[in-house]
Amino acid sequence: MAVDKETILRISGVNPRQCMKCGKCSGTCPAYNEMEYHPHQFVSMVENGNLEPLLKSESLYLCLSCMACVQRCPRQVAPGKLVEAVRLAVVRQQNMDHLVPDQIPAMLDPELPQQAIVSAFRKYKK
Amino acid sequence: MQKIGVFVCWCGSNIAATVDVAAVVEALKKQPGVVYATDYQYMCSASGQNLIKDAIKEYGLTGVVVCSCSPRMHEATFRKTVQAAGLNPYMLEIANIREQCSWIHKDIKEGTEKAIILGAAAIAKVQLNAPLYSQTSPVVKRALVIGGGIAGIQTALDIADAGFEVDIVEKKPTIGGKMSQLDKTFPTLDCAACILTPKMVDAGAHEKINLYTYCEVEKVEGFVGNFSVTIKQKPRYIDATKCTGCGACVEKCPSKKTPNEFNMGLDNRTAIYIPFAQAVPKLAVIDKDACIHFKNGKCGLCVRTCEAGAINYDQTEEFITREYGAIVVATGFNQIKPTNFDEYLYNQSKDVVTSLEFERIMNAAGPTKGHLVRPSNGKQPKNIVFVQCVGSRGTSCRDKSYCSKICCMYTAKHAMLVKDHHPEIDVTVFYIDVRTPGKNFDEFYRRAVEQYGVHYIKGMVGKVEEADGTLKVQASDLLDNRQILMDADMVVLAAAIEPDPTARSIATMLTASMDTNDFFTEAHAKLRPVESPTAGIFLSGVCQGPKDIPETVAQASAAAAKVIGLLAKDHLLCNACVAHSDETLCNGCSQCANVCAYGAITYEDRLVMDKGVRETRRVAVVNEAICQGCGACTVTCPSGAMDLRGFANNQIMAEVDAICK
Amino acid sequence: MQVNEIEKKEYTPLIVAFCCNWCSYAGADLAGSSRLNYPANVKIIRVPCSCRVNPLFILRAFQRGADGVIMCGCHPGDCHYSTGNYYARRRMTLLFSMLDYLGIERARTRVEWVSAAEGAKFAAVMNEFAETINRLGENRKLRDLRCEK
Amino acid sequence: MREIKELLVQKINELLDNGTVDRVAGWKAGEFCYDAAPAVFTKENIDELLYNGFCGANQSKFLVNAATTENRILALLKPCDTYSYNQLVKEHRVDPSRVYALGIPCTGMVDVNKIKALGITGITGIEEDGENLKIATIYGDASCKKCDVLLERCMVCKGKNHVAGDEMLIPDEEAPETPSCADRMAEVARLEAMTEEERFNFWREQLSKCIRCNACRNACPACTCRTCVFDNAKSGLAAKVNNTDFEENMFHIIRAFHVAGRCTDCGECSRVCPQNIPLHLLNRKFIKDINEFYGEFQAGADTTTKGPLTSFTKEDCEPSIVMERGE
Repeated sequence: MAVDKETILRISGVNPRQCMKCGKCSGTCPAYNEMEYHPHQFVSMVENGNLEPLLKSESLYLCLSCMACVQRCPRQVAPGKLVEAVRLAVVRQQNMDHLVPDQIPAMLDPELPQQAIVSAFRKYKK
Repeated sequence: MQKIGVFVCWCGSNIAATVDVAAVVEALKKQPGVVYATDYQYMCSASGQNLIKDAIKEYGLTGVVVCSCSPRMHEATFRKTVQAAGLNPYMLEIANIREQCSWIHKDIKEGTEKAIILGAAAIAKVQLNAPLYSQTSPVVKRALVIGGGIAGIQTALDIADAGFEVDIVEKKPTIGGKMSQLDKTFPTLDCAACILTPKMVDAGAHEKINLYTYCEVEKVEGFVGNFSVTIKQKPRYIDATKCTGCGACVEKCPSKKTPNEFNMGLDNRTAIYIPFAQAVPKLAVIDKDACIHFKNGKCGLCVRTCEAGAINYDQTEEFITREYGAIVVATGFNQIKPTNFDEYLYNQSKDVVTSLEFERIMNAAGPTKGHLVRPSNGKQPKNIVFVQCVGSRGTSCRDKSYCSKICCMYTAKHAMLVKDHHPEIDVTVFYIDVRTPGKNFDEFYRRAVEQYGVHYIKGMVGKVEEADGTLKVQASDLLDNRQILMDADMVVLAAAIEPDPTARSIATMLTASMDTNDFFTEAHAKLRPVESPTAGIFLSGVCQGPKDIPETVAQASAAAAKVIGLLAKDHLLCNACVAHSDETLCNGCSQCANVCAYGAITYEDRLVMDKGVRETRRVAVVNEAICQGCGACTVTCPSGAMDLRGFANNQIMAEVDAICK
Repeated sequence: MQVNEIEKKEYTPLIVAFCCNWCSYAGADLAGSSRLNYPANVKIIRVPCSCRVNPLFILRAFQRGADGVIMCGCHPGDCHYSTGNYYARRRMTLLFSMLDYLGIERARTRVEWVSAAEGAKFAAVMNEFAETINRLGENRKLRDLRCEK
Repeated sequence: MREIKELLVQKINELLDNGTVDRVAGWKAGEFCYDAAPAVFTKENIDELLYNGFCGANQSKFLVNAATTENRILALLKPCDTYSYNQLVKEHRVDPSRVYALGIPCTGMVDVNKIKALGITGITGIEEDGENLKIATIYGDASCKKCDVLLERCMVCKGKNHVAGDEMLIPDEEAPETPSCADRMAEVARLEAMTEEERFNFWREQLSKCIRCNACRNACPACTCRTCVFDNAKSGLAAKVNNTDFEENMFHIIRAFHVAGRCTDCGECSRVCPQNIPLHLLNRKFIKDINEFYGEFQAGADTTTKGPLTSFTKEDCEPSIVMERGE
């Protein structure tokens, strides 16, 4: 796959070099245990250009986009935006092969958090 | 026409890498008045300076231009050099081709071209230089220390021991500062009070030290050697000459609901109070806002109780004006209240405390008499979590950008003290980095880990929640790559420290500069760390930047040494670059006197010979010992009678012309 | 390298910056020691205080070929001489307003307060000012034709 | 006016006779009656004193050199002249103990150029007639509306009250009303509203007329330097002529700046300019800015208040206000 670090940085607008590796993002993440790669690892792996494992990882779709990590990061690195950017990079590569809003069922489980619906749009809407 | 020598410094590769020094020498040789030009690797070295001295003698130079680093760095050095060779020190100009040329440009052609222009401007200026001579001004042999914490106390003691009078101005009712609130001190674990209170007593009893407690600096005028400071004495409503500090009034006072500042608001105090048992001076003070008498004119219990008759409700603010030769700033710090950090539940849970609050809980003289209990229920905690770097090292608006420096060590101390008293309590420290540069510091931290079994986990706490009377701490363990959710009975936040909020207004009064974090700026980051760039203003303690007690005390003594050096002189050499008025041009209009901040300009009737006429005229006269050389008067003067030596109108215009060629 | 190789090619604007010794000149030094770039056509003249800057100097710079003139001093309230920059602020406000009134491009003159700690701000200000002057091009309205080479 | 003149002569004689003063600074007719120029009179030639609608010249400046003797000199000050007088006293250029300042009323001075522009020539006298002026000429009598021919200064008169004076010829309350028929800042505002290019062209056209005769400087009551910077070889500015456009600009910018905050807006600069350059618009620009930026200020209103350029407030606007003002 031809996704490079610059693309991710451009999409996300994040500068991972600002990270001081405090791990508050992972400390705060509600989906931590579901994710193979945790928020702080996203930051470090993008910075190191180690994108292959991330692009393939299920973790991309397990992030709730709750943005708690973005809000609490003391260095304003915004790991959530990086996750989002990697996800977008994958989605864009899939050549429009993704959900459109119409495909989201009209009736949803009332227990489903609002955030998840918004997340679905974020993930699948171009 | 001057005979000018030009000396171009390589500064190793600092200049030579981006400026072709040989080309600069060649180009400047052709400038009018230049009789000699050369380059050398390090002009400021002994051999470089000798090169200048030799050339002055050999070529009979009357003016010298050194193309080197900033004049703020070595102007004084080279002035001494030319003086040693018999020239007036003010026959020197520096072209700043390092900070303002080689260091900011990468292209050698660009750098060389600019260096030549800067050199030419300096040559144009030195053409018009004239020998200048300094006046002297007497030094008032008394120092003022602003702030009575450990920094201020140490500075004052050292100055006083050298035989000079010192006044300490402290805004609180007692000296002692933050250190008086601490329990034990790292890395030796000796008790803060045991080492501080003797110094407080010494300061209070020293015949050369005068304490102005419950006072604030109101106004500062003057300049190095001759400051005039107005101090505001806030009313204590207690006659300090009568109060014995017996505390009977405190016992009787019925207003008991004011949060006790000394215990970080963890318990309450009365309206009339003595801050703490070892306070110096040990005097009661009435908190007017809490006192019943000031609310409704009744009560008066303290008056009836006080056998010494020291209570005086009619006291008002008093202003004292004194002269000082030097001023030391020791305004200290505060720990931030982490109220903006909702994720740590500081606002919601009593069991989430700052480290300074924890310090009071641990202190035998504190609100819990030293018993380690949870503020919420008074029971001993089973497990305690420490969170480091709260509000430090961040870039968002709620964070301080700097490292608060002391938190790693005091957190290790807290962890160790908890374990020492109660080995059964589980102690966990969440850290980002453990920073222990200092003598015996890393050993101290390792003892916490190895000997006391404190759990150190690398990773920041993400959030704290409260459930069923305990705190749930969620964090990541970056080394084990797992997320932790653990119970804690108490969470201690190592909140950032910040300069005292009063420092900003004091800096303005002193015209001492501050950085963006409101720490005082030092005159040179490495070589003049205890002096402010404003002459006669010195820095002691955390007001200059975060530091621990040993460093604070070291800096306090260093500042004292600088002050003693200043006060030991009877006279100071004044600035030679002062204003002067051409009496034949002066209209006597007084506009210059209106803008002079120092009152250095007076008007005299003088016999003046102008255009062949001799007449008595009212003309401006500059007191050269008082003039600081700002130049405000020179621009105000419409006739151009007022000019500034060293920065004369024609000199600056010559520089403009050279640059714009 | 030969000096005569260094010759002016196309037009590069010339900017004269008057910096007070205590704050802005030190800020410029800090920009230097932090290795923060700003254009080489910015030339600094050191004055003890912003209140030393005579309107004459500014006109003189334009006369001799400067394309932009900027004055930097301590932030109001932080003047080393207590009050110098307050006077400078009034003088420059009125002078710049007058130049504007005479139809001189107002963006050619500027005042910025730069403290000794603001090296980054100094570099940023100079970069931005140089860009503004680049956009305005050569100063023709306030130049003395005799000074043209 | 005639009654005032009679009162004035009576008062002057009284002051000369009782030894209060030994000289009088007043106006004297030149070759033509409208050429009234400042002059110093003694008992011997006091009957040559003139006071009519052409006596616009500001007396106060001449006191700088005239009021230097033991004996006091009588200064005849119109209401607006007292502002300049105060400013000079404030700057210690005139010693008030050597002057006997007599406040005299004024109902507006005329600009002879404006009368001539109406086609009235050969003027031999002038008399007020309500809102009109009766003008005697060698070709017979003519008349015109007063407000059409007033001096610029009088169009925006500061009022009938004197702000200084040892004595008033008649109390200000009883003095005749003064004219005021224009907005002082209208022309400045009009220029400000122009585009930069238009303003530049306007001033180039005006200032390029300057022949550097120095009349503006010599008449200006604020320009009292013993040696002007433009005459001082050491200042780096000295020049006898304007060699280039730049020097034309430079001379007038620096002159306006030197009197900024001190200029009372007496308008002498424009009145005496032989090239009719509206120099007062430069001074008024400074006055307008000062009033807008730092609060209303009238130079010479008293002898103690510090001027706007020798004072400040911590809350003063930043110079960037110039940039922020709309084009």
